Amino acid sequence: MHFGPHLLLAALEGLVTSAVLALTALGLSLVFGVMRIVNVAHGEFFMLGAVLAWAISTAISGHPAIGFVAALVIAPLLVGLVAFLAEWLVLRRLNYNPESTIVATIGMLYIIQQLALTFYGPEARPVEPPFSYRILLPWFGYSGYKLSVVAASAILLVITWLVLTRTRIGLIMRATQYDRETAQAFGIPVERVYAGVFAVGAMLAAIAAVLIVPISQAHYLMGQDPLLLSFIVVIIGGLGSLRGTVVAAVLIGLSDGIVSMFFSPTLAKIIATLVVAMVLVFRPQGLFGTAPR
Amino acid sequence: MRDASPAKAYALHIAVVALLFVLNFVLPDYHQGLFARIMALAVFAMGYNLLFGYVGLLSLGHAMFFSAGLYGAGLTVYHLGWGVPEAFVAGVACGALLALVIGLLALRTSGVAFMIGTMMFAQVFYLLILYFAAWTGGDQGLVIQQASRVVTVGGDALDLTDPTVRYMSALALFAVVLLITLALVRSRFGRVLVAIRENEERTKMLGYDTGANKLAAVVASGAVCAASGAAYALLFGYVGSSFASVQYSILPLLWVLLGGAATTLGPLIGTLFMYYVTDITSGFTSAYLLIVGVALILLVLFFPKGVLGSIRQRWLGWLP
Amino acid sequence: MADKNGFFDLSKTTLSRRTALKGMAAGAGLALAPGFVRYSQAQSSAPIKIGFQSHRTGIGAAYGRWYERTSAAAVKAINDAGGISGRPVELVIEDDGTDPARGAEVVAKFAKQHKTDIVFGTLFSHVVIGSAPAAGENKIPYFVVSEGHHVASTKLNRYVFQPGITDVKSQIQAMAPWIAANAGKKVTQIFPDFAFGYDHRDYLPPALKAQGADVIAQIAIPPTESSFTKYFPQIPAETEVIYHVMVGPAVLTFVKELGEFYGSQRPQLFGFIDSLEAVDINSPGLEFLDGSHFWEGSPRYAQPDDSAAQKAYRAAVGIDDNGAAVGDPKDVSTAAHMFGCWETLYVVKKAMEDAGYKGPEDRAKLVEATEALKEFAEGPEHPQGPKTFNGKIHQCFGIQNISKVEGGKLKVVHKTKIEDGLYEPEGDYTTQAL
Amino acid sequence: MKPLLTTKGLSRQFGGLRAVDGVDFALMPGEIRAIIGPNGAGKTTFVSLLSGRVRPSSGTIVFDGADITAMPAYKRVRLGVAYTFQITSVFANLTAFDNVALPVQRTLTDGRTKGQVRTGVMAALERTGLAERAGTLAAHLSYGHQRLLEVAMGLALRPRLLILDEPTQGLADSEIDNFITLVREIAKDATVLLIEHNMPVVMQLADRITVFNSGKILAEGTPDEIRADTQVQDAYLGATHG
Repeated sequence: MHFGPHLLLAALEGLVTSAVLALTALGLSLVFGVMRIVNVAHGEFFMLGAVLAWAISTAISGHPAIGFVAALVIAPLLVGLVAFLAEWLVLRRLNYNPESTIVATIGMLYIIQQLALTFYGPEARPVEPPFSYRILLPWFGYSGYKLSVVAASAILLVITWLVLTRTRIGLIMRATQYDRETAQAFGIPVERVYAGVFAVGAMLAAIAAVLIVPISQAHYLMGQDPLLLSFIVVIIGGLGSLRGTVVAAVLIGLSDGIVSMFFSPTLAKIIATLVVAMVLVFRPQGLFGTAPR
Repeated sequence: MRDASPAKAYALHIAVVALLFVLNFVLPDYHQGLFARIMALAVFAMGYNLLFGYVGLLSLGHAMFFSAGLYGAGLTVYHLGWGVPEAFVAGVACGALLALVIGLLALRTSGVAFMIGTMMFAQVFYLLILYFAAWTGGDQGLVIQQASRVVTVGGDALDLTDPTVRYMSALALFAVVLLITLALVRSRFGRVLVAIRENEERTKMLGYDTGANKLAAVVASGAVCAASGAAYALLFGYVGSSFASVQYSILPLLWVLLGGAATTLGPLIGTLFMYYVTDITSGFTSAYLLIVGVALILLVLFFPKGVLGSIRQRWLGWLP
Repeated sequence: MADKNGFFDLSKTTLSRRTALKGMAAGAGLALAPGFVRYSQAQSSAPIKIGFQSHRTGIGAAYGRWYERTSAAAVKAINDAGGISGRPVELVIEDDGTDPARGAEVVAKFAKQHKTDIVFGTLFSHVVIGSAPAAGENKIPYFVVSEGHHVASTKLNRYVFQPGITDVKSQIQAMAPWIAANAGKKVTQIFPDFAFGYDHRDYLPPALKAQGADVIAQIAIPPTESSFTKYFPQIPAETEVIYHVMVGPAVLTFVKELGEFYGSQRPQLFGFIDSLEAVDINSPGLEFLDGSHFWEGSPRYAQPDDSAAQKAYRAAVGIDDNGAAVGDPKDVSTAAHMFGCWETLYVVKKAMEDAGYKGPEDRAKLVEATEALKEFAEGPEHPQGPKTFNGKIHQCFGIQNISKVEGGKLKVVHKTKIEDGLYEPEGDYTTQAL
Repeated sequence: MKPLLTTKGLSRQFGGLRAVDGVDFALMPGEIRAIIGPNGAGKTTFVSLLSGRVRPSSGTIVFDGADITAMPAYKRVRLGVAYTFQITSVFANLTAFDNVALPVQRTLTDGRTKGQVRTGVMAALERTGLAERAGTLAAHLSYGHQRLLEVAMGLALRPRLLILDEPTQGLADSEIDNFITLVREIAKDATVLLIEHNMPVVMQLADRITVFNSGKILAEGTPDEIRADTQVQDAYLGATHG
C-alpha cells in the first residue's frame, strides 16, 4: 500500500484507540485527581462494563441496535453501583490512605475478575454492533462503526467537560480536588462527593468498554491493558487536566498506530513505549501540568 | 528507641533464620519445596521493600530487576555454559547495572510519575525479552538443565535440584539479605533513606545529596531483586518472560504491603501469607482468586500497616 | 482428593530427610505422632492417581475447561471398562493459572503432596516448559497435550511426553503441500510474536519451498495487541494466501478486522483453528470466513463419514454435531485439541499395563514402557485417527484435517497422511539417565 | 575583615512578581544579623536563595570567597550554610535523637564510630535542653520543643552561617529568653542570620539589622540606627508601633 493511504489507515486506527482510551483515562483521572488514590481496579470496571454489555445485549432479542443501546445505558449504571458500594464498604474505611487503597483495589481486581470468570466464563464473546456499515475507501475498507465510536467518545468528552466546568456539581468536584479540608469547611459533603466521583470514574470506563465490545470482544482478562494505558495517559497528560488527558490519549493512540508503519510490530511497541517513557522522564509534570518551582 | 534494643532485634532475626533452618527437616516434602521458593521470592520482596518501605519510592517496574537477574544468570548458563557462582554474580551485576541506568532516568521524577515511569521501562524490558526471542526463548522461556545446576564446592558436587541443597541455598541467600537489610536500616545510610522518605527537602538542607542516596538505594534494591531472580533461575531451572510482566511488579508491592512496609521481616511474612492463601484455597475451590481478594481487603481493613507494621505499632515498638 | 491440604498432616512426609534429625528434640516429638510411619505401597485396589494440571484461570481458561471435561469423560470410560490394571483411576486437579511459575509448583505439589502417579494435562507451551524441570527433578512422568514442538525438540527432559497430539512442526509440514496445490503459491504469514507463532514462522517457509511455493511476507503481531487493522497494509498486494494463526481473546477481532479491510476482494485464507477454538464460527463479523480453510486436529463439526469411535467419543465428552456442549449451543468446545486428553489417558493406560506399573517406584519403568510404544490404532481409544509414536523424541504423529467453512460449518475437505508430517528427529531422550 | 557572604544584584521572579529584586548584601563573620520587613517583603525568598532552596533568576552569591550561585543546596550545607525552616519541619516519625543524628553523622568525616554520633547528638540536645527527650518521637514533642529541635539540628551541622527563619514563632515568653541565650552562645563560633518578627528579640540580639521592603533592601544599620530611620518607621515600624 502507498504511504498516504497507509498513514490514513494508521491515523484512523489511532483515533479509535485514542477515543476509547480518553474516556477510560478520564475516569481514572477523576478518581486520581479528586480522591488522590490509585485505583488498580479501574481496568476491571472496564471489563465489567464489557461483560455486562454482552449479557444485556444477548438477553434482548430484536435488532442488534436495541440490545446495544440498552447495554450502553444499563451496563454503566450497574458498574457505577458496584463502584459506589466498593467505595462505601471499603475505601471509605481506609480513609483513602494511598497505600492501603492500592492493596484494597488489588483485592477488588481479583474479586471482580474471579466473579467474571465464574459467571461469565473464560471465552471471548462478541457483541453485535448496532449497525455494520463498511465505508469503502479507494484503497481499503473501513468499519463505519469504528468512526461512530470516535464521534460518540468526543460527544461524551464534551459533555463531561461541560459538567465539570459549567455546573454546580463540577464546581463542587473541583473544589474538593483543590483542597479537601477547605471544601469540608465550606459545607461540601466530601464523603458523598468521593463516592460519587468513584462511581462516575467507573462508569466512564464502563461506557468506553460498551463502545469497544462490538470491535473487540468481552473477555474476563481484558482489563489490564486499558488500566496500564490509562495510567500512562493520566500522568503524561498531567494530573487533573481534562485537556491534557485527551491530548495524551490522542498522542499515545496515534503514536502507536503511526510508529507501527515504520518498524516491525514488536519493535514499534518498544519504541512507542520508550518514547512515552522519555516524555515522562524529561517532562515529569505532564504535558499540561505546570513546572514546580 | 533506635538504640534501645539492637541485641533484641538481632536475636529475633537469628531466631527466624534458625527456625527456617530447622523447618527444612520438619516440613513435609511439598512444603519444603514451597518454602524454598518463598524464601527466594521473599528476597525479591526485601529488595523491593528497601526502596518502597525505607525510601518511600513506589516503583511498578521491579519485575525488570528480578528478570534481569533471572536472565543474567539463566542466559549465561544456557548460552555460555557458565558455572552457577559466575552466573549468579552475572545476574546480580545485570540487575545492578540496569538499576543504575533506570535510576538515573526515573529519579528525575517522583510520586506517581516515578511509579508510571518505572512501569513503562519495565514494559520495554518485557518487550525486549520477546523481541530477542532467539536468545531468550521469548514467552516460552528456556529450561536450565539439571546438569548445569551443580556447584562444586571443595571437591563436593552440590546439586541445586536436590530438595535440601535447594532449601539451604535459598535459606542462605535469604539469611544474608535479611541480615544485610537489618544492618543497613540500622546504619547511617538507612537513617538517611528514612529521612528522605519522611521529608526529602529537609534532608537536603541537612547537607545530604538526596539524589545520590536515592540512586544508591535504587541500585541496592535492583541488585537484591536481581539476586532473587538469579537464584530463582538457578534453583528452579526455568527462565521465562512471564517473570518480567507487570504482574511480577505488583506482586512484591503486595507482599511488602501485606507483611508491613519498612519492616525487615515483613516481606517474608507477606510472601508466605500470599503463597499459602493461594495454595490452600486453590485446593478446595477454583474460585480462589475471590478468596485472595477478600483476604486482601480484610487484611488492609484490619491491619492497615501490614501484619508486622501493625504489630510494631500496637505492641512491639522495637521491631526493626 | 483425600489430601488436598496436608500441610499439617505429617503422615505425608518421607523419612529420608528426617533421619538427619534423629535424636533432635523436634524429630523425637514428631516420630511419636500417630501415622508417622510412611504408608506402605498402595494396595492393588487403591486408585491410580493422575495429577491434572489445568488452566482453570488465566489466559488459557477457555481451553482448560474443555480439557477437564474431556479428561473426566475419558477417566469415566476407562473406569467403566475396569480401570488400569484393574485399579480405578482418579483425577486430582490443580489450577496452574496458565502461569509457568505456578505450573512448576503444581507439578511439585502433585509429586510430593498429592503423591499422584503421574502428572498430565496442560496446553500452553510456556507452562509446559516452565513445569518440565519440576517434573524431571521429581522424576514424575509428565504427559502434556500442548501440540508445541518443545517436547519433540528434545530440549526438555526424559520425563516429558506428548503422545496424544501431533506437534506443530509436523502439522505445518503436513499442511504445506495442500496449501501450495490448492490455495496459492505466494503466502503471507500473520502470527503472534511469541513462541507459538515462531514454530509457524520457522517451519512453514521451508515446508512451502519444498512444494514450490513461497512465503513472501511474515507479520509478527505483538502479544499485547488488541487491534490489528494497522498491520494489514504490510500484506503485499500480490499475496495469494494469507496464512494466519493467532491465539488469545483478540483473535475474533483479528478476523473481523481482516474482513472489514478486504471485504469480498480477499486473498485465499488459510488458518489454524487455534484462532477460533471455543469461538462460535457463526459469531457476528465472521461471515467473512466463509469459503476459507482451517487446520483442525480433530473436526469440530460432526462429519458424514465419522467413525463409530468418533461418534462414541463425541457422545462421551458431551458435544453435539456442531461441536458445542450438549444443551448449550453457545458453549463451543476446543475440539481440535482436546481429543488429545482422551487419547493421552489411553496411552497412559497402555503404558502402565505394559510396564506392570504398581506405584511411584515403577515410574522409571513407566517411562521406558511409554518410550517402547510404536503405534496407536484408530478406534475407541484413539478416535481422532491412527498415530505413530517416536519413543526417542516422545512425540506422536497423526493425521491432520483441512476443513472449509461452508454455510457456517466446518467441512473436512482433506485428510493428510501420517507420513506427510514425519521429520528427522532432533535428538534422543532415551540417552538421558532416568 | 572580608565579608563571609555577599550577594550582587540577586533577583528572583515568580511569574510577574519580583520577590527579590537586585539585592546587594554583605554579612561579616561572627555577627548576628536580623532581617526584618513587612509580610511579602521577600525575606524568606531571600534566605531561600542563600541556602540554595530556590534558584536565583539573576545575580550572584559569594560565600567565603567562592561563588556558590549555581551550587546545589546540599553542597552549601556542607560548606557551612545551615538553614532552619520557618514552618517546623522536623522528622515527625523519627525520635529526637534520630533527628539530630542525621546532621551529626553528616559532619563526621573521620572516626565514624557509633559512639561519636551519640556524643555529638547528645551534645546538641543538651545545648537546646532536649537531652531528656532524646527517645521521644518528634511528633510527640510540644511545639516549642519542636522549634528547639529544629535549632538543635541546625547546630549539629556545625555551621559557619546559621540561617534561622522566624525561630521564636510560637514560643512562650519564658522559652524566648532561653532562646536568646542560646543564639548568643551559637554566635560565639558562627555567624547568625535570622528573620524575625518579634521586635524585642531583634533589638536584643542583632548586631545589625537589614530591612526589606518589596524585594529590596530599604535600610541597613545597627538597631539604634534602624530605630531612628524615618523611612523604616514609615514603611514598617510605624505600622507596628503606631
